[in-house]
Amino acid sequence: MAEESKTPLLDELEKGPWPSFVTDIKMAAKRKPETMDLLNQLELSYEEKIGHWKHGGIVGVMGYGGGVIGRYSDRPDLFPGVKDFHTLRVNMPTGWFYTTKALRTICDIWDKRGSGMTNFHGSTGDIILLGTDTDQLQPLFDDLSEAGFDLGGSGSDLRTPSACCGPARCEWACFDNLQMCYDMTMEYQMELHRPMWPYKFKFKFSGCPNDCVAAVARADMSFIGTWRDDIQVNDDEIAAYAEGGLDIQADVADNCPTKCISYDASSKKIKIDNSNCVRCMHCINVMPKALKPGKERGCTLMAGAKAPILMGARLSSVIVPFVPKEKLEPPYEWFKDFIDRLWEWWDENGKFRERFGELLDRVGMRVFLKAMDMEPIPQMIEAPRTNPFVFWWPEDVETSGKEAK
Amino acid sequence: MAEESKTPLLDELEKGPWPSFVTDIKMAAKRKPETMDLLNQLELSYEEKIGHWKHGGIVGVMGYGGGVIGRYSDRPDLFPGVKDFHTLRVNMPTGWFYTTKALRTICDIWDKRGSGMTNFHGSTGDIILLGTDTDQLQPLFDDLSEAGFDLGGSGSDLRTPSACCGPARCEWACFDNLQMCYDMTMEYQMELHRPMWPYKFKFKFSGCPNDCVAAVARADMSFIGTWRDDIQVNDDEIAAYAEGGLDIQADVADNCPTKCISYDASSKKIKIDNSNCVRCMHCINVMPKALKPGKERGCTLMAGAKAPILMGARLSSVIVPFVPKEKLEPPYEWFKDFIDRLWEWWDENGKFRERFGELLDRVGMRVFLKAMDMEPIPQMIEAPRTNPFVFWWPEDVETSGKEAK
Amino acid sequence: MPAKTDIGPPYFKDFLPKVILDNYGKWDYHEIVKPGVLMHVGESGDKLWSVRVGGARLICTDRVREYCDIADEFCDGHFRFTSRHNVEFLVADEAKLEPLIKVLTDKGYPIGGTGNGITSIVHTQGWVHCHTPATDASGPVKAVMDELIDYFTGVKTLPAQLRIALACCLNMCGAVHCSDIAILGIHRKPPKPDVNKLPKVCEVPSTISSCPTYAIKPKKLEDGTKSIEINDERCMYCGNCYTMCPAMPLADPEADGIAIWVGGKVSNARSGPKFSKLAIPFLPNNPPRWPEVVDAIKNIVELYAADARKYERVGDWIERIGWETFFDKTGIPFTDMHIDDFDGGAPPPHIAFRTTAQFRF
Amino acid sequence: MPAKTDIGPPYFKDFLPKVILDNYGKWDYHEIVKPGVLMHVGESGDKLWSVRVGGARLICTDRVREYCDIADEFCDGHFRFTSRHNVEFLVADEAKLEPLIKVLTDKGYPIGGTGNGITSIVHTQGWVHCHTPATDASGPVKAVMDELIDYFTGVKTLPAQLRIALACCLNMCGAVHCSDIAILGIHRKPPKPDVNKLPKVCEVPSTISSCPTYAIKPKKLEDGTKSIEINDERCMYCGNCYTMCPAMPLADPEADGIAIWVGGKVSNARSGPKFSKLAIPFLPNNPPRWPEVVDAIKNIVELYAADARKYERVGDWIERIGWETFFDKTGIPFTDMHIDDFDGGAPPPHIAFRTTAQFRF
Ligand code: SRM
Ligand code: SRM
Ligand code: SRM
Ligand code: SRM
Ligand code: SF4
Ligand code: SF4
Ligand code: SF4
Ligand code: SF4
Ligand code: SF4
Ligand code: SF4
Ligand code: SF4
Ligand code: SF4
Repeated sequence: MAEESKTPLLDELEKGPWPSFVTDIKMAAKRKPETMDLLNQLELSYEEKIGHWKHGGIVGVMGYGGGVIGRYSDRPDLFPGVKDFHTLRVNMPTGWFYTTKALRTICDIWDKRGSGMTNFHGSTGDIILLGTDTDQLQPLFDDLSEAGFDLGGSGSDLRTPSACCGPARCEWACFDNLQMCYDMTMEYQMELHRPMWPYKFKFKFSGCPNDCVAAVARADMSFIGTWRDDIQVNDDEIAAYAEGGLDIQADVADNCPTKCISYDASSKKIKIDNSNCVRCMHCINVMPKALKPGKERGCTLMAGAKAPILMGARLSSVIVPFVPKEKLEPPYEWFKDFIDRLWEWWDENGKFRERFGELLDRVGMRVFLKAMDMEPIPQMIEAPRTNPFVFWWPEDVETSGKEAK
Repeated sequence: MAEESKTPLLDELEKGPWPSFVTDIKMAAKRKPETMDLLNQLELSYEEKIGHWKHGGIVGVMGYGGGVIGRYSDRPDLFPGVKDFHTLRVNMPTGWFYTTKALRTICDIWDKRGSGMTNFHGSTGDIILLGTDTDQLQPLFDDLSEAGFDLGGSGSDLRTPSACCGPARCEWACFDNLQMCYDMTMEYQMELHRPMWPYKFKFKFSGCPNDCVAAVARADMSFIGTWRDDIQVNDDEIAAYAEGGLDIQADVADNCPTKCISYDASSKKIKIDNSNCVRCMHCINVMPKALKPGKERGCTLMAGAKAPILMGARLSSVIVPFVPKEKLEPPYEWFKDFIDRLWEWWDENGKFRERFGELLDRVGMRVFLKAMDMEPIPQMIEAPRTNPFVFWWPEDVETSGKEAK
Repeated sequence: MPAKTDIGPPYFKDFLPKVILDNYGKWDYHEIVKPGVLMHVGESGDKLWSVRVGGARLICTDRVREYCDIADEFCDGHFRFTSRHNVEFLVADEAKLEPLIKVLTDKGYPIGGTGNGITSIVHTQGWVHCHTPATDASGPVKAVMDELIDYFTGVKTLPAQLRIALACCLNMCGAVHCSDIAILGIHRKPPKPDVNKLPKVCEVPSTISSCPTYAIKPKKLEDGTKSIEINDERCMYCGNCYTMCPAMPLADPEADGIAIWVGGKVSNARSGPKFSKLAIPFLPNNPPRWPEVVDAIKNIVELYAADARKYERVGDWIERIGWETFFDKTGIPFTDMHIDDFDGGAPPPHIAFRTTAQFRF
Repeated sequence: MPAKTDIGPPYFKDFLPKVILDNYGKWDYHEIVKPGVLMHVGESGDKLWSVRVGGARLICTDRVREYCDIADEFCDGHFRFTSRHNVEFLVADEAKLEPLIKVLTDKGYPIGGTGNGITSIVHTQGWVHCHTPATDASGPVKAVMDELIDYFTGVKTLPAQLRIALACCLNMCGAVHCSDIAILGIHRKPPKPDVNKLPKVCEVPSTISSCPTYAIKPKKLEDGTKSIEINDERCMYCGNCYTMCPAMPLADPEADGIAIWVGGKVSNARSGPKFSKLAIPFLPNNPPRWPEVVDAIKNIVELYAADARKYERVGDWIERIGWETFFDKTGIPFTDMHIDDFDGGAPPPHIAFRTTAQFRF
């Protein structure tokens, strides 16, 4: 008679066509028996509908203030294998491209030092090594470092920057977002590893307005590749799409948000009023062979996104409508100066656990722009204010409102 | 040599094609010399770019708490004619229809008792008798009352209700907004004349969604006439419009906000998907001979509009999507019960100088609906909440969220 | 004998002309016969012409009597005012229509305000009667209408109706918050409290709590009396403290002036009601004719006339072309003032509420 | 020997396959050859096939090694993960494409996630590792994907891409706030503070100030120690106090569960990025397969599939048909929970800020 499973509820999750994490935990547990307690404790949670982890304690590795999430079971009596079960965040290679060699190295180290369970990847983008003992943390880090890997962020620091595959695997990348993501990660190792700000700060780099790393929703500083000249049109390919059966009027022109595309069905030609194009990507997405972003490329800098705690979620909003791609290349002087000043302002003015966007809300764009010595421009707003409660700069009132910046 | 004008700046405003208030003040001053001081004081304001009226004191007529706005000159030395210069708000006839007889009576009384200057009308809708002495107030009121007129609202009371011309002069009135406005004015004379609430409360009645009294922007309780069945279509008149040169596709169908009109140019017929019509009025406005609101008529009750002080302006929002017109007729039982309960809730919960809409914001629709024993419906909102900060009713948590109202 | 109280207004039906009583609720359709002249046709076939005339709103009894004289001659003693303070002469007898128009024209009354143009400016008291204004009302209105009168009389037309309103302070009695173009009197300096007088004429705690931005702080005077002081940096000049307490005047000849707002609307036609948005943060008070204000409005109106599509209200037009294009085309400088930074002024929860009568059942 | 610090991640270019290095920044166009298979063509004419495979994200080292084995066989030892945690096998040699697909299929890996369908669910830790969850993460995700797998593999398609995300508490590590469909773990009861332990393990003032709705008040214990108490009515169960102080647990087996949100998006394609909005305020935690959650999502997806127009994301579709129609068609009851009444949660001033990359220069 086969032994009765101790995890009947979770076993249910091995059924069905989608790959099952339960199967993977069981696989890991075959070689690392302690890991079975992860499943056992989870089964208890499934029975009781409540988690069984205690509030994380402060654990870490020497010289770093972040990168490790402490975690302890609240039933070490039942699940000694996960008594302490800390997570390590390992900075992934930019764009999540790997060699099998590097990955096998990580797997070997992790099998030696931890549970054998991972997340590829965490939702910030790190490699998550899920669950190890307190005393394994330092040796684990040493091994990883030796293998050429380093920790990602946690706590009130710069979080691991991430980027869409960009120029590596996409024809629409408007700047080298992979290179910049890598270079900025290297440039700000100090900020990444040693929490010292009011709260966390995230960078995400998308190569174009399709925003395949969801930068606008998830990064305090969102880089969205874009262009400022005309969309590149290949007339022959347009005609080919039409002949191939694409309804260019309905599928492309009618879906343009500013209706700036006109299509002439007889000549099978399109005309784009580029001054009204808001670079939404739709037409390009539908006809990738015929249309391409313009040649004057760069990115839109947007800032302030975050999850809802405490006052509701924020999306990033436009700070600099266009940074030419030449400024997004080494030595990045413009950007480094910009972000250093931004961080300084945030650090000086932000309250404990106040994200950059929340500070912006609290003190107003006006104050931020003044501190940064930047000009307000209409691209920053959806629409001007509707309330009349304007705070005037006293000096503008003394001179004349008209000349007010 | 002609006497030099004492109001050279204001004289400039007698030039130009638009009727001039300066001319009218001078006309009044011919028969009421004190009124010239109104112009003289205004000239001083024009010179100095600052007003010369003091903060209003409390003046009034016996038995009433409102209807009079006290006003005193801050330069009685220079302008004794307007030393005290109070305004009377006289409740206009609903819809602003007059007989010349009644108007002449008012003019006569006002010439006897006041400055001879008026506003036809104040922006709430009252007849404004602009400027009289403190000791004229009571006799003035007595004369007006004798002539069949009464005061309008001021202070924390029900303000003078107003209505568009509705069924009197418009084919689109979806309920008898004039009659209801009049009846509610009569019903709530107590509330209109004796301030007793946290703040002011306004009723405005528009016969259809064109909202010609701007109820949605200016009334705590906005009545917007509407219908809930199908738009009435006269095919012959549609064809006539088409033959008359109207581009029904471009001018009508393409401007429909939900694109629920389809036009067949060959048969000159339109088809309306009424389930998607949001009753914006556009098609009816453009083709009044061919289209009419449906036959099942009534009004949408919206609430909460106000000017920006203190937290920004509010528009009214949907409270009851459809009140059939039968309920908007004497004896108005449903409405009276509804508004009495609403006022009671506001009165009990509103802070000093908190308008109804502001209270709604502060405590939440949820609390209001519960107090009123009303059901939440999606027509109340633009979109559901985006933040996860839901306040649950403990009883709903105890039973089950699914059955939660 | 004490006056009767609570008699309410006269019954409106007693004031309606016969043709209206006969066709009450039974109108069939209307036409704009020509600018300023509406013809309403009843199901009965009866016709009613309304001739709309612009006026100053701030008028004297003689003016009212003149209206009465005209109405007696042509309208059987009946006329009305509109919700925007125009006069409407109501004619049941077609024969009287043209003679009426002639008399009105001869007397210099502008006829118009119907259809896709500009009608009278809803406005307020200003320096004529109120105690809180940052500008005059009737003066700027007269100056603007002198300039735009062709859009009233129909000499020029617009893509859609364009409603202008003026309010002389942030209380916004002119309800300018939903106008195609709004003229708003604004203060730009904090109140200058008379700290010694204040405790005598006002309640200190309620003065303090009147401020939405907590700019007013308690302060003891030298003699120990409790008074207040103002944290100038937190003040956004709303004037609410002055409404509550006369010892907090904030009018200032140089700091006060006018802001211009655009893109609001009220009707549900096509798009729903929307708020006006800030276009020009400040223009100086320049009596008697406010040339900067007149020019600014003319500039916007003319651009709108040339650039908008048929049936596009100002706000719809701007939303289509984008605010950046609006600022670009008008040449209005974009400033940090345009960017909302008022916390409380942030659309409160009711942003989620449905503020149009547009919905599906 | 102490470890080297601050070495950063390996240089990404060292990990790129040759075809990518050769065509870096010089890709010309792409095609979706079939569901889950992308072909990118370089200006050089070089081609790169990417085969996308769904996974559990919570995987063991053996799984990773299996990926490596496959990549060694077909991809010259290179592969990648996507921003939504799928695996992409990168093939430069067309001859290896079908054999690769066969091996993957044989091993039971779902191939898909491209184009107008559903890709993997971005999600978080849940009961597997976090201390604040109101539900599990991997379990509901597995249950939902089992049901929706046909939309992943391309057996069924949708009008546009549909992104699902899950977060197990309001911290929203899954960033569900901008998803077509979001699954959110929620608490519904106030924390049950251990008032005696609290002063020992937490700072009382910072615990009090952690609450955005001021629901936490100071309270002296009988022995005079300063602790706290909770005003239950003001609590909306955000858990921020628990993040700050372990003595404030708020998990509760019966009160905790899942809310479903709809209509968010991230891309600028056609409409700008938008927030998800509340669709279903609460569904119970029903492990191991959360049938209520699975059904609710299936219901929405199927309705969307049938009713939306081509290229219409969920949010665009709902905006076109109206929220009233959405609730009507889905049969989801509309409740007072749907109506925003969170003050601080009201769109703050930045509602006025431009949150799309859509603008005119
Ligand atoms: C591991 C990860 C979830 C996952 O399963 O992938 C995660 C896990 C935690 N997050 Fe997160 N967050 C993770 C990505 C995110 C993201 C998404 C992103 O970065 O793109 C967000 C939303 C974006 C943002 O930053 O706003 C996110 C928003 C939060 C928040 C709310 C922050 C806010 O300002 O609203 C908290 C609360 C906090 O910081 O106290 C939080 C806190 C936490 C903590 C540390 C719990 C806590 O309160 O201490 C979680 C530890 C879980 C554990 O035991 O392992 N996590 N967290 C993600 C990091 C993995 C990685 O490094 O790759
Ligand atoms: C006379 C009138 C302006 C006019 O020239 O037409 C007027 C004049 C005053 N209004 Fe008003 N309001 C007038 C219609 C309005 C309207 C428009 C409407 O009712 O449709 C509004 C905007 C709608 C609304 O109610 O929000 C309006 C919003 C205010 C406010 C701001 C209220 C708010 O909640 O934001 C105040 C301030 C206050 O109540 O303290 C105010 C206060 C005042 C005071 C009483 C000044 C004060 O602070 O004490 C003004 C007296 C002026 C004077 O000396 O004569 N008035 N006031 C209007 C009344 C005439 C009438 O009865 O027909
Ligand atoms: C007389 C008056 C009602 C009253 O009881 O006094 C009135 C009368 C009519 N309105 Fe109005 N509206 C009147 C103020 C309004 C207002 C309120 C306001 O301006 O403060 C509005 C909302 C304004 C806004 O949206 O900002 C208003 C929005 C409309 C609309 C919607 C137009 C649009 O495209 O947005 C229509 C439909 C149309 O014109 O085609 C309309 C249509 C009409 C019709 C055609 C109704 C009818 O069938 O009789 C009337 C003649 C319109 C014309 O002037 O061309 N009426 N109308 C008001 C005249 C004001 C004036 O003297 O100029
Ligand atoms: C591989 C990946 C980037 C990466 O570095 O990992 C990627 C790759 C591509 N994306 Fe993406 N997107 C990826 C995440 C995203 C995300 C982020 C997310 O989902 O969290 C978004 C924003 C989602 C949103 O709006 O909520 C995203 C929005 C788009 C869009 C816009 C679609 C739309 O209509 O809104 C396109 C254009 C299209 O598909 O036509 C696009 C197009 C593309 C193209 C066609 C770009 C190209 O030319 O190579 C790639 C193949 C698309 C496909 O799967 O059909 N990609 N793409 C990500 C794959 C995730 C996955 O495993 O499923
Ligand atoms: S964001 Fe743009 S550049 Fe980056 S992968 Fe997506 S489509 Fe390509
Ligand atoms: S990118 Fe978008 S806005 Fe620009 S032309 Fe194409 S569809 Fe229109
Ligand atoms: S609101 Fe409607 S019913 Fe009233 S006058 Fe205007 S168009 Fe006619
Ligand atoms: S009333 Fe408006 S929404 Fe309804 S069919 Fe006419 S144009 Fe369309
Ligand atoms: S807007 Fe202000 S200044 Fe003008 S009348 Fe109203 S309260 Fe007085
Ligand atoms: S004007 Fe307004 S903001 Fe300034 S102190 Fe007075 S109440 Fe406060
Ligand atoms: S969403 Fe909440 S419960 Fe889930 S991992 Fe993040 S912090 Fe933990
Ligand atoms: S859960 Fe949130 S709202 Fe409730 S007491 Fe804690 S911090 Fe306050």
